[in-house]
Amino acid sequence: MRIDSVDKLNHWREKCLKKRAAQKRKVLVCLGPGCLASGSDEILGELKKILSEKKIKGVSVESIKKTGCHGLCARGPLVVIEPEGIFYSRVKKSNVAEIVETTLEKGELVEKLLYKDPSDEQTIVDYKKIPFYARQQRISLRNVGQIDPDDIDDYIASGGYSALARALNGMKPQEVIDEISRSGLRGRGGGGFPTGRKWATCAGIDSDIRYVLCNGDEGDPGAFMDRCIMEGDPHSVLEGMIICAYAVGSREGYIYVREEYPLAVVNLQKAIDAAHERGLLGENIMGSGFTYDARISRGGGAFVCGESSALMKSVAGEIGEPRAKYIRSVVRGLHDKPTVLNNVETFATVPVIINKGGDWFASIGTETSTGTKAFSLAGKVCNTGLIEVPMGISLREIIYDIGGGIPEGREFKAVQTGGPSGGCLPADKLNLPVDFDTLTEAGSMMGSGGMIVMDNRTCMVDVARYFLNFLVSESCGKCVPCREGLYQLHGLCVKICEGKAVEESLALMERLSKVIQTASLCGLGQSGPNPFVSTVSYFRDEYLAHIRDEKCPAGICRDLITYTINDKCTGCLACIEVCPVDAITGEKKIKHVLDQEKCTQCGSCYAVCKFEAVDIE
Amino acid sequence: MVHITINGKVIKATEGEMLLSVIRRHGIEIPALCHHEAIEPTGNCRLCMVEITREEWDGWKKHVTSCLYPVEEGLIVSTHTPDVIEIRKTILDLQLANCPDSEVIQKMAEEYGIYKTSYEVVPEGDNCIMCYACTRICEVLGRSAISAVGRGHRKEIAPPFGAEPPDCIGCLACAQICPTDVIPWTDRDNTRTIWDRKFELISCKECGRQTIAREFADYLIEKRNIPREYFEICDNCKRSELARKMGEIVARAQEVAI
Amino acid sequence: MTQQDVTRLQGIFGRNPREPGSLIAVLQDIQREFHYLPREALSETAKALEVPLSKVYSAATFYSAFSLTPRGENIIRVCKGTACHIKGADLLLDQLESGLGIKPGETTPDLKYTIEVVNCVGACAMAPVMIVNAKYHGNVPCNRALRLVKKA
Amino acid sequence: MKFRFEVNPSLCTGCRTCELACAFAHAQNQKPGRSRIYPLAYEPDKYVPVACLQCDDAACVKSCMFDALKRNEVTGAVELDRERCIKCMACVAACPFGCALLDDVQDEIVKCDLCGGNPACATFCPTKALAYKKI
Repeated sequence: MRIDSVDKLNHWREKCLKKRAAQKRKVLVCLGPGCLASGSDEILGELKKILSEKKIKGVSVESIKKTGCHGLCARGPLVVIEPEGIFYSRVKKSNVAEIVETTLEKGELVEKLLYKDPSDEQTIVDYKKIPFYARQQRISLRNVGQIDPDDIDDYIASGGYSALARALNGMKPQEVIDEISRSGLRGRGGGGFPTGRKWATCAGIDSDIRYVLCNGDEGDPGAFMDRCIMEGDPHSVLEGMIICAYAVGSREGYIYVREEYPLAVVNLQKAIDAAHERGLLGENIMGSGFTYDARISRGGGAFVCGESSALMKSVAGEIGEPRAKYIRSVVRGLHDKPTVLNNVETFATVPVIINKGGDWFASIGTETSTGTKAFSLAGKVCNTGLIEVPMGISLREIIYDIGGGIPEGREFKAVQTGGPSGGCLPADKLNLPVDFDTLTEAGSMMGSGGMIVMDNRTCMVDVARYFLNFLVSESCGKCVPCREGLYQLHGLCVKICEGKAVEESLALMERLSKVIQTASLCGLGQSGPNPFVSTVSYFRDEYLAHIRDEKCPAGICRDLITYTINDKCTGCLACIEVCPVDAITGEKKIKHVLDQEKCTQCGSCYAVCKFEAVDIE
Repeated sequence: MVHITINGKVIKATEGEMLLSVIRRHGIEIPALCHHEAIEPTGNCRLCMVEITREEWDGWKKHVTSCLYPVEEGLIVSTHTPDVIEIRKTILDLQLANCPDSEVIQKMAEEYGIYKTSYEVVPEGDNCIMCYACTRICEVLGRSAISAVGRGHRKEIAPPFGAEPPDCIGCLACAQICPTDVIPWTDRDNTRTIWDRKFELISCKECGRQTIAREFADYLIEKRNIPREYFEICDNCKRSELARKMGEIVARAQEVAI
Repeated sequence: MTQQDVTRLQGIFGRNPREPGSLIAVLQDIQREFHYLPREALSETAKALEVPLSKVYSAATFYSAFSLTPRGENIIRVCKGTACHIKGADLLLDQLESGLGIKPGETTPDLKYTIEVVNCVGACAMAPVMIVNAKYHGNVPCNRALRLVKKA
Repeated sequence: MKFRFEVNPSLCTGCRTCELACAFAHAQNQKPGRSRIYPLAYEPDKYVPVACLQCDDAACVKSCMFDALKRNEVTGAVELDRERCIKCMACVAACPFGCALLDDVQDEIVKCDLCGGNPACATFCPTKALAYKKI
């Protein structure tokens, strides 16, 4: 069915909604990255098998909906039953038959799979009432975890492509740009550049060709929002891109997806094909006479390709080495033509702004950081998962109210935001409002939205070493401050972790960091020292403990710690089995012995011991 | 024509020119390792960084590589501020750790008061400073026989698969342009060896002296439509030949006169 | 290269526009079909797309998705994203390295296993994460790492 | 082109003044440079001054892959831009008259540049075997 007018889109939506209403219940199975890693594909298979064999009134195989990330990955695999919103967590394959019988057939609840609030042991049935969800406001993630990403009609039924219809019919390109400018939307990829201004610049340049590109190279380790959007709601990205193309006068573009996200490529391609078939992408979109086409460009596994000029080189088939951007890529971008490059979340937000208005969006969040922002919450926090919150919310609310605090009753130590370009913020910054400018002022940055919580079993020197190591191998290797500077900074950091550094090293590292920040060619180098700079300013004592006392307070740096087995050892053999260097010997039910000569301090024994019989010193 | 201020002096420059050439033309010395007029600037070495500002920037400044920054009306440039010197010093310090044996780097570092690197010397380093001059000149030549290989700190300049480069024509442009003289080559008898590949050198038909690589000549003959015979004799013998021919003309003229 | 390989290669060239801009896409297709980039395939790519061989080689070594050596039947990818790092990804690697006798990036001599380290696979909520072939495993305790591999 | 460099070999006495004049005209660091003009004997005691003929379709210009050799439209000379030259020796090999050559003392390519429009050799040639004339 080709949709060649706004009326047709509305009719088609009505039809899709009717078809949807025919199903009494919907069973949503989350196939987001988290749930998939917990085996949700097996749940889906089992559910399909059982429902195809069974006859239940108002429920069939058609009732199963495989969705993208629902959010609360920590409790995965998740199965949600609509319209009630019954939230079943940690579902096993063996539970599926019970869910079908009890809930789908009898309309009763499977108590043991329901969410229990850790604070008061209260059972919560409807996921919307779980604090993790209740505190969120979803705009860019509006459909993620709710719709079937492979079904364009599911997107249309949820109001999809109505913003595009609105823009193409009755809005001039400039009006679209004005609406985006009014919304105050800033780029969600990390830089926070005003989206409206970027579009206006591109539209204002005299050129026969303009490109609209989507940056799906979510390279920051610890971030997976864009992955979830591309996998779980690919049409929202496409719709945003088409609206942008209409606003700036572009006829073609690319979605650059990183190599590590094969499912995102598959789902986006399906979305592109489906949109083509419906007449929502390609020639004469919705009969308006406007033409825009988008293709997928797959990355090759290089973090630096998240940088705009490197990304454009990669799209053009070259190696991703950034160029100096004294002329910005919005002026001279892909194939030297004016190019708008926005990230996935930014584009996914655009349709909502067009539908609800820039003023509405600007009323959410803070004055300079409007709207909401998606974050991936990971690390040492109870409710790891995907969230979206209004800008200006405090770190504390995110980590404690939504995230449920630190597991095993440990102490919060730091939160890392902004990936390798960001920094680590300590406990006394927990009340800071989360917005672009505040985080930058505090020595970190918003970044694309990865938020990794660290507890007292995380060594901050080790974290700096980790990021520097990452950057040394991910630097493109073109300019000296980044290639040689980060290499030396990393080397000095390793020395600290090994207890072989002198105190003067810190001053040298700080001086070097400053030069790397000012003299590097692209953003990777310019922000490369940030993880070191922020940790050394907030956790200097920890650095000094490594240097002066040759101690790692968190018990992580292998050269500065020793493991010993204490009398709590029950002789269970677990550590012997796991020790990669066979340093532990002993027999069943007899206290094991650790040979310090052989021990490499990897900590595997500590990780597997269930009796707290391994001590770290 | 645009007007810029360099170190307090107003200077006229042509639109499209890069800052570095204007600065150097006015006798101000700025170090640079990856810059060469025959190749496009890329900004690898970062030594030519200068500080720029504008009246309307209200005190805000930024650091840019002058080799890549086009002149703009009203630009205010400072070439030797403490920050700029700190950048150059640090970069030379880093380069000295990277290639402690390079005389070029040693000399440049000494000019900035660095005699020994503050950093750990990079193990297994050579004198390559990754300026890409060699790969860029090879590309200008239209061959691209060598390229940057790998990524990050392990990046190196090498021919494909580290083997004899099939597209090399033995012209030596890479070795000649290399600022730290790190590309090894030899000419022995009538054989040139570079990147482990051997090339036949043309021997002068008259005196036997070696000139350029046969493949290089073939490339020029084909690309630039130069007669093949021009390359068969060395420049010495060609001059003698010209003298002989001119002598013949003189002799003939004298005969006629007599 | 066998005749069959040449045919596969021609198929890849046929699917992509024959222009320098297709370089990365072609290399990705070769990597997917052959599980590595054979030397002859790179030479053929250079000819087919009219790109200097050095640039093909440069791209093949710049992007970490490409491998110039044959990889194992089973690819084990250990995520070393930030969340995985602080939740003990190194322990998984210790187990795999000692259990299989190879380091990340290497392949066992019998070509059965290859260990790869990935910067982040975007499943941070389930850290530490390990992918055996296409199957994701979340919250992997170190003493389960080898068992998951042997099960593949 | 408004001027032409003319050589009348029959007037040459082999006094080598031109060579000296050229070397001094191209002095570097107060040291005489390598001469770009070479009085050569074609028979014992019989000399001709050999110098660049500034050919119209110059092989040296064509052979330079880096655009280091360009014609000065005013003087008519093919001039070498030292900043662009990388000493690949293509011009030396290509010139049919051997009039571009490597100065191995200064390590640079040298060729006649007509002294920017006032060739010293012609000025000092006592017999007017060399002349720079308006056309």
